[in-house]
This record gives sequence, structure tokens and C-alpha cells, in this order.
Amino acid sequence: MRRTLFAVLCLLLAVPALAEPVKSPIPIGIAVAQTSNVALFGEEQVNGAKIAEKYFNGQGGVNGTPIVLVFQDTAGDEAGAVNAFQNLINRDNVVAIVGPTLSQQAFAADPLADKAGVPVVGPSNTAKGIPQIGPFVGRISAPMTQVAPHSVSEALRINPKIKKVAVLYAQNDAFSSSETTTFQQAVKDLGLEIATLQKFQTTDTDFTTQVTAVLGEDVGLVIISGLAADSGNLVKQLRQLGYQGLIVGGNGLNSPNMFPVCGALCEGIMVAQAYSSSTVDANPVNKAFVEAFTAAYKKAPAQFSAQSFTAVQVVVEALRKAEKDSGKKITAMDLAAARAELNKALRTGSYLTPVGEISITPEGEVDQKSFYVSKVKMNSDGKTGEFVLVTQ
Amino acid sequence: MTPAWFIQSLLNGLSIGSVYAVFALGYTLVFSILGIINFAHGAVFTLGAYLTYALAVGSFGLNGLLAGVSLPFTLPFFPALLLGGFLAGLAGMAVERLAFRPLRRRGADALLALVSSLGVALILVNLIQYLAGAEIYAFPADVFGGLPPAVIFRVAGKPVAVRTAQIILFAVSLIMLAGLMWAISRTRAGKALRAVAENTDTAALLGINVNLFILGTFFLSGVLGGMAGTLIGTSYGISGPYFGVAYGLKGLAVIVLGGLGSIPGAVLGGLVIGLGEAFLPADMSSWKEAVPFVLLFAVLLIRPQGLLGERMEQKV
Amino acid sequence: MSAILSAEKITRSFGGLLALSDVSLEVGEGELVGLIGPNGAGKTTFFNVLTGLTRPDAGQVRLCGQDITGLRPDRIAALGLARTFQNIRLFGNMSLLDNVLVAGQVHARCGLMAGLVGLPSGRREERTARTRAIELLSLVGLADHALAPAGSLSYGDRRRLEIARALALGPKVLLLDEPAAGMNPAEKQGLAEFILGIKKAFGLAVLLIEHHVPLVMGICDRVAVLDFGQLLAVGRPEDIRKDRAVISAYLGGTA
Amino acid sequence: MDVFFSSYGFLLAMVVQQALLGLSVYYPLLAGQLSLASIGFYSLGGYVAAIMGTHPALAALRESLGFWMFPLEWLCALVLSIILGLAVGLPVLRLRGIYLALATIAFAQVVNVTVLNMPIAGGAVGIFAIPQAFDSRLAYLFFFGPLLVLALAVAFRLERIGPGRVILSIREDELAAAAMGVPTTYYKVLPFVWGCALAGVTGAMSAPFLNTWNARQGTFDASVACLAYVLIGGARSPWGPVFGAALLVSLPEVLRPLRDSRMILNGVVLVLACVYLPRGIVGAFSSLSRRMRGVKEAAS
Repeated sequence: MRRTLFAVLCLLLAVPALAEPVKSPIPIGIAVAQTSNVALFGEEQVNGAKIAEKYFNGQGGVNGTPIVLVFQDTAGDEAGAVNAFQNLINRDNVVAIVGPTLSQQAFAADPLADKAGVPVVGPSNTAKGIPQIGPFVGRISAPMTQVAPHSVSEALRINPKIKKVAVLYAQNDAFSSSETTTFQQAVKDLGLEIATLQKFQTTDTDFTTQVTAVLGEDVGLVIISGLAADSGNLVKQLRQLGYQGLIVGGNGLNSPNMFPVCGALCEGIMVAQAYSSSTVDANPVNKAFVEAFTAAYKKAPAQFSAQSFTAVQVVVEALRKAEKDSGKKITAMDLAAARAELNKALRTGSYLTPVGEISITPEGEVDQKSFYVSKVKMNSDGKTGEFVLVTQ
Repeated sequence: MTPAWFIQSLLNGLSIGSVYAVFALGYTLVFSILGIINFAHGAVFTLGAYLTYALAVGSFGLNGLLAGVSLPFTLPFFPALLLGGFLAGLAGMAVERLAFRPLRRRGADALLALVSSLGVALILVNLIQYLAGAEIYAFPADVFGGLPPAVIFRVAGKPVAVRTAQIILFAVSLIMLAGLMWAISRTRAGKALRAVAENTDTAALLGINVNLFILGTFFLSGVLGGMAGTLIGTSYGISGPYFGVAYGLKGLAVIVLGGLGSIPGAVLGGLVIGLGEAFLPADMSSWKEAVPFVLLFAVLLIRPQGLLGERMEQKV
Repeated sequence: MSAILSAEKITRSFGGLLALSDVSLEVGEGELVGLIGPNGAGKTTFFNVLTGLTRPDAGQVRLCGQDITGLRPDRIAALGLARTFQNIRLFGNMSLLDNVLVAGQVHARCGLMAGLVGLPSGRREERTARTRAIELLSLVGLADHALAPAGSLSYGDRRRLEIARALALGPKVLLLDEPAAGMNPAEKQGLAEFILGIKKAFGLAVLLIEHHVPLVMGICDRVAVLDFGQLLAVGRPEDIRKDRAVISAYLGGTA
Repeated sequence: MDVFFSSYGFLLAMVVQQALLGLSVYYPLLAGQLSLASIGFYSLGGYVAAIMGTHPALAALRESLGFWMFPLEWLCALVLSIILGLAVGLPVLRLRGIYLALATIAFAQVVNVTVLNMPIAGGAVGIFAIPQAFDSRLAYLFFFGPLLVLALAVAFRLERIGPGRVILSIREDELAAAAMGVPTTYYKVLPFVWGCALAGVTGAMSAPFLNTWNARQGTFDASVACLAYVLIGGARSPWGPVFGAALLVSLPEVLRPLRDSRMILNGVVLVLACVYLPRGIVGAFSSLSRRMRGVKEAAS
């Protein structure tokens, strides 16, 4: 009885697996965290992707065929990412997947897409080893190894008297703990001394222990790798307790989310950025993106939004390219062929995106031409502010 | 270990510990009456912070259903804190009605209340995200009016700094703790509370409306949780709908450390854990999250009933 | 008559309240001793001390000459001291059979593995244990309900099941804590005969706490009287009936 | 059918995997001990497998053992879990009820922080690119399935043999059990350690299953989820954790069309299940079937 019931259930749920054509509008999967505590980033990614959908469909989509984004929530864990991917691959029949939010989730879910031959474009996975998962896995988010030294040397240029440096990082955050090693290397390479190395947790709110340790060392520069909320608090408490020197933040501090946390005390934080919303003059795509985003959400886009926009853009442009190269409409191909063509196209040529000019290497790693060092400039209301470019 | 460091750590520990105590008292009140841990307490903590934020600032950000909606009025901080606490108290009552009373009426396994309160927590947290988004919210810098952000003085040449938010945290917590202690030991309601805690059946015989009483306790517990959430939120910002999870867990450590059901125990437990965290040497800060639980573990092995808990004699 | 169970100068207090003070009592082989006294006299505490549930502040308990003071309750039970409880403590959700089998487990020789894998030795042992358990249930007249949950029994049946369970330990001494509580006179009479019967059949020594004085006087070889933690008197029923201290303290007009 | 398995294969394996974790909570509950330590052992077991599967120092061993590396990982996780289970269980099981539950939560939290502080565990990123045993995630049922069968078989077998009855008697009345000659400490530690071992081995099997392992596997939420499987499924039958896991693991997937409000409904279902199925799914089934049998008997 139980067995027959199971069989019937399977039959009901099963959909015949024939060689599927690509549907029109062309479905692109967005697998980011819409629930759980990772949703803080996922929401920004959703916002950016939605702008991209509208923007590129406004341009006529893929040579006349519109695209449609299919959102599947990955929640905050590995299992959620796998389930979202499975749905996108097998049920939603997407041509490519943009996601997931966290590197840890990528390690669990990307291999599935790779095996199924579905191109993955990681919008925010920066950990080492992700492009190596397989030939279908790529990313547009740069590991910050190249950019960190820039912000530290920029700080040294502003205040050449800096000798001692304090380094702080969020120990339980994958990105921050790898970023800090880059920072530490940069500090050593510049001949500075790391006077104190402090760890904290992204869930921490009280940083007095760390701040007291920093104040005791009389340092001229504090380097922080963390996420927006915790780092914002850390900066706020550093300043409130009397730290006067320069502060360099890692990529996690490159978010307007930090502004409400440290308020006016955010002023002057220097961040290394993979994305800057103030490059609108030189970059028409970014101009369009920033304008559309600001109109929709009443604030300037942050890096996560820009990167998810970029990921969608890369997929759309590669689809266009694939049509041109093969001489066939994507919607005329069967799904597997379309995915393969798209993957090939993704890794050729370069893209002018909101994050600047990028290309994807054959291995899947991103090659980003320019990074930015910006300084936080707070508005007089003490709640809002912006990142002002220091160098380019 | 300099004197300045000692004083600094002491101040930090007392300030955060007193909020732990306020928060944990919410757990303790419910536990002393029902013998059950209310897993939704952390969610009420979060809710309290959001409510006060809404009242004090007037609007939420750009994600979630309430994006762009703003209140026609805003309140100064202290009225907002009180009203937010009151509303969190109502939420506490809703938790009772949804997660606890139906189970009590059906005489279900007491453990099941853990799961159903967890379900309510899940609803609350995701509802917050649905309505207000997953963004970080921080109270404006001038939330306390024109007070300076911190006071700095020197001890033996080294600076000791006290943030205004810390002082307010400590002061409000102390007032709440003192008020609660007084109410429980002196007022009629407090005595009735102790009677119900002692024995529900006897209390019913004495003419106490037990259901109403439990509802009242949940209200009080919600007020404590919600106000603790606001206090932490003003000091450190509201880090999204999952803001309360870590505190919820820490609160459990506090009440068990102090002794389940013991009100002075919750206060002592809060202070011990707050001080324990504050006095952790800076180079061990990566172990900070483990402090409450290591303390809890150690105390339970030495005193299974917690610091101030009463030893339960088995009745034969 | 050699003492099989002896308590020497047992003292125990709870938070300043002296529950037992210098209580000494011996139970001889095959003897039935009654323990009477008003509520709160310390009778149950005395049982708890004997069975290891409560540690005495001072004094010594011996079973068959061996010092068992401070041993864990399960060790004491395994050595041959079985008991019932004043407020019946059965395993309510388990069947009658399982209740008895739990106590019989003390005698099991085969380990957990043998049972899990279903080795022949384990199965054989399980069979014998079941047979014995059914015998014990028949003895108390409950074999028909062997598979019903213990919680479904009537009050009197629960008392009898508890005795059957205690007997499954194969005890040398059986401690019965108010077995007749809540029974009507006819049932009490039946119980008295039942106790005498099992005592004889199993060659047991029995120590019996009972409020119902006529029952105690009727069947016990000796009676001990406890009052406010003090042992007032020990002796044959007819002597106790005449004991002045006992009469004034406890028996009052009923003597 | 193909689409079903390719879309839901992972979910099926996941249900079985979570059912194992549910059972690891179920075992100590047999003796009335509410322990939430399982997730700590699950996390540790996963780290054992992840480290053994990726550490460069063990490359030669992996080379020579091939597929047999996996059973070796399970064995190591098993041994570690048993040793640690004994070390934790012996002192902790003196505690009663909610104290025990909280002490075990504390244990899992401390494990979490410790792991984050151990360089070999890869910090917050954890360990990734763990060698796979199978091509498909569904095939991991070959790992989890037999373990589940074993765990269920032991649970059902326990109901019929002496030591199992003894364990149950402790849940019914620990004091009376002691007075009936039951060495209660031993019979409390036994199912506790067995639960720890089960969780540890499940973790070791899960590291390749998820392909990555990190400290977030051992969160408090996960601990409570395991308890929820047992209670929602039914704490009085070994099928309970299985049905509970099946419901609670697949629920968020079933609710996927609701998008960002799905977790709200998930919570609602949890509350409703507690209120309307106070004895769990299995309990509701058995009383339903009893009633149906009653109707049949009345009719005949």
C-alpha cells in the first residue's frame, strides 16, 4: 500500500525529461539568500538583479528575446543553496544561474550546476577555489588580494608618519578572515609594524575589549576586515573611545549599510572597493545603473547590488554573443546546447559593467581592470553619506 | 593588567551584564510559573528593538513591505522605549496564547512547548524581515538628545572611557531590576506570582485566575525582553531580524548559571556572564562567544542547580 | 535467629529537621516485621536509607552481614533488597510484563550485544525471563492483563503489580511501604494472606510499613514503632499493645 | 521520474540524513534524557571526514585506500564520538531535565567556537572540495540509508530486549528503576553515547555529501531542529524522527512558491503541528488507526 502510494506520488510529480527547448522569455536563475540572516546581502542582490532585468529588457533583451529572472531562495545554509540550484536546473530550466550569496554555499551547490552543465556566475563568492570547482563555474566578484595594498599605501601617503598598525578582523566570516591575511601581508611589505592583531565575531556588538587593546598601543592606522554591522559598531566605538588615527576598512565596510551604524563617526574611513557608485562619469553603464537604482530604492547602490547587476549583465551579453557566434537564436536551441554555448561565450571578450571593465578567464576567474580607494564622506544629517573616490 | 583596564572591564561588564539580567528575567518569570523555556523570547527581544525604532524614527528602510511607509509622528527616546516595551509585552501575550495555552489545555508533553515557541519565534523573525527587510537599523546618534557620545577619564595615566549608551543601559536596567524586585516582594500581584510559581494547583484553589496570571507574566516577560532589545539596539544597532538569536541563547546560559526560576539568580548570572566576557583578555577575544557556555558548563558540573538555584530533593 | 537486614544507629536530618535519630532495627531470616508510626514519623525515610535512596548522616546498614551503607540503590537492590513505594511508582506506559521484566533484568547474564543481534543465548534468556515474569504475574493474579499498560490498572492491582515487580528481583528482604493504603477491609484481609503466602513461598524476610494497626498486629512476628524519628519500641505485637510509651504516643484508645 | 529524482534527490537524501540526526536525539530520550549535544558531534564528525578527505598529509593514504577511505573516516568519527560522548555524558547526565538540555546546548556552542579557533579546521571558510563518494547526491542514500536501517533496527530491537526495557524504565521513573536494580548511570550513558556516535558518523558521511564543511553546520538552530523532528514526528516510536524529518525538511521546499513569506508559514505549521498533533505524527496515525479498527469492530 505504502509502496504504490509512493509510486503514484512520484508519477504525479514527475515531468517527462525530453530534450527541452529554451523557453521565451529566456529564464536566468537568481539563487540568493532571501531568508535567514544572510538575507541582508541577498536582499541587495535581489534589488540589483531586478534593476538589471528591467534595464536589459528595455534594451531589447537578447537580440529581441526578453529575459526573465527566476528567483529561488537559498536561505543561509548549504542545503538551501543546493535545493535552490536543483529547482533552477531541473524545474525552471534556466540557461544560467547567478548565485549563491556565500562562498560556503557555492562549494556545496556549484558542483551540481557544473555536473548538469549549467553555467554559474558567482556574484559575491570571493573565497579561494571557487572557479576551480569546474568548467561551468565562474564569478565576477574579485578576490581582494590585489586591491588591499592600495588602500594601505594610500593611508601611508596621507600620513607618512604611521609606524604602528592595528589589524582587526571578523574571525567567523569567511571573507574577512581571508582578506585580513592580504592586509597583513601588505602592512609587512610596506615596512610597518602590526602592533596588535584582534579578532571579533560578526555577531559581536560590544568591542570594548578590542578597542581598549588598540588604544593601548598608540597606533596610527587601524585596519578592519568585517561586515557592515559589526565593523560599523567597531568604528563607532573606536571613535567614541577616543581613537584619532586613520581607519582602513576591508571590502565588507564598502556598504552604505554601515552608515546608519556608525553615523557621523563613519567619516573618513578608507575602503578598498571593487565597486564605486561615483564612477558614473567615466562609466555609462554604471551611470544608468545608479540612476535606475536610486530612483527605485532612494539610495545609492552598494557593492552587492552592483555585482548582481553585473552578473546578470554578463549573462545577457554572453547570450547575445552566443547567438551571434552560433548564428542561431537561443530559443531555437535545446537547453543543454544553449547552456554550453553560453558558457563558452561567457569566457570570451570583456564586459563594461558597473564595476568597470571585466572579463572572465577560461578557468572562470574574474579579471577586473580597476579597483577603487574611497573615503567615507558623511552628510550633515549624520545618517547618510557616500564613498568619495580618493584614487582610481 | 593595569588599573585602568580593570576599571574599564568592570564598567563594561556591569553595563552589558545588567542588560543580560533584564533580558534573562523575562525567561525566568515564565520558567518559574510554567517550568518551560520560552524559545520565542529572543524574537520578542528583536521585536522590541524594531518597535522602539519605528516609534522613535518613524519609518523603515527600502526592503520589505513597509518600505516607504512612515508613521505620522515620532516619539522622543524614553517614551518610545516605554511604549515599545509595552507593545513587546503584548507580543509576549500573543506568544502565550499561540504557543503555550493551546498545549497546556491539551495536556501535551511539556517539551512540545519548546518547539511551538520556536515556531512562534520563526514566525516573528520572518514577519519582521517580511515587513522591515533584512537591513541593519541603527538609532540616530542624537537619540539621547545633546549628550556627548562618551565620557573619558584617566586612571593612573591611562584612559578609561564610558559610552553614554552604556550608562543609559546600566541605569535603565538597574531601575527595571530594582522595580521588579520590589514589585515581586512587596505587591499583591508579586505575592500571587510567587504563589503560582510555588504550585499552580494550590494557587488556583486560593482563587487566583491562573490563566490570567500566566498571561500577565508573559506580558511582563515581553516587556523585559523588548526593553532589553531596545537598550542593546540603541547601543550597538539592530543587526537585522536575527538580532536576538545570539542574545536568546546567551540569556539561557544566564538563567541556568544563576539557577532556573531564581530571580536573584538571573541577576547574578547576567552580571557574572557580562563580567566574564568583559574580563576576557584581548588576545583571547575569539573565544568570547564561548564564555557564557564554558561558565555554564563549569557551574553545572559543580552545582547542578546553578549558583542560586534550590536543590531539588527527590520526593519518594 | 540471625539478622539478615540490620540497621544500626541510623541518623538523618533534612535542613535541621531530625527525620531519623539513632534508629536501630534488625530483621531476621524469614521474619515479618511491621513498622508503624504516625505520619511524618520517618518511616519512609527509614526505607529510603535502607534502600540507598537517601544517605544517612550516621549509622550503618547491613544486608547479610555486608555493609551496604552508601551503596547506590541499584547495587543494594541487586544484593537482594527489594521495595515497593508508598505512592506506587510503576512504569506507567510500559506493560505489566515489561514492568516485571525490568526488575528481572538484574539476573540477566547476556549483554546488550547478544540481545541486539539476537544470539541464541540471549533469546533463551529472554524466554526464561518471560516465563518467570508470567509466573509472578499469575501469582498476583494479573497474568491476564500482562500486555496492558501498567497505568491502566486499578489502584489495588497496581499495588499487587508493584509487589510482583519487587519479587522479580529475587530479593532476600522485601520492604513494603503501606501496601494496604486505599484498600477496603476485605481487600486488606486478602492482602494480609497474600503477604504471608509470598513470605513463605519465597522464604523472604519482610519489613512492612502500615497504618492499619490490626493488619500489622495480625500478621507480624515483631512490630517496631517510630515516632518523630525515634524508635519507641520493638517487640512482639502483644508486647507492643501493652507498651505505655507506644500507647500514649500513638495507639491511644485503639489498644 | 528523472526530473523528480534530479530535483528532489538531494532532498530525499537530506531527509534521511536529518532523520539520522533526529534519531540521535531520540535515543537518549528513550531514557528520558533530553540532550541537544548531537549537533556538536555531527559537526565534529564532519570535520574528521573533511580533514581526512582533504589534508595533504594524508594524500598517500587516500591514494592507497581508494573508496575505503570513507569507511575509515566513519570509523575515526565513531571512535572520537564515543570517547568524547563518554567524557561529556558521564558528568552531564547527572543533570536533570532542562538543565541537561542546556548543558548539552552549551557543549555544542563550545565545540563551535573551538572549531573556529582551530587552524586545521579552516577557520570560517571551513573545508571545501571534499572528495566525493558518488556522482549524484541521491546516491548518498547508499551511505545514509543503511545507517538509518541500522539505527531503526536497533531502536525497534531495543523495545523487545531486556536492556531496552531497562532504558525505557528510566524514562518512566528513574528512581523506581534504580530501586529495581537498574544501574541508571550506565543505562543513561549508553543511549546517549550511541546517539553521539550516530550523529558523529552521520556528520562524517555528510561532509562529502555537502562537499564543504564549516562551523555553521553546528548551530543552535540545527540542534533545535533535531529535537523538533522527534517531537513533531512522535517521541514514542522510532518512526517519529523519520516522519518528523520528512515533514520539516521538505516543508520549506514545498512552500517554495511562497518565496519570502515561506518561512512565516513554516513557523505556523510548526505551531499547528504542536497544538494539533501533541503526540506527533506517529501518535496521530496510531490513534487514527485504532479508531478505524474500533469502527470496523463495531460494524462487524
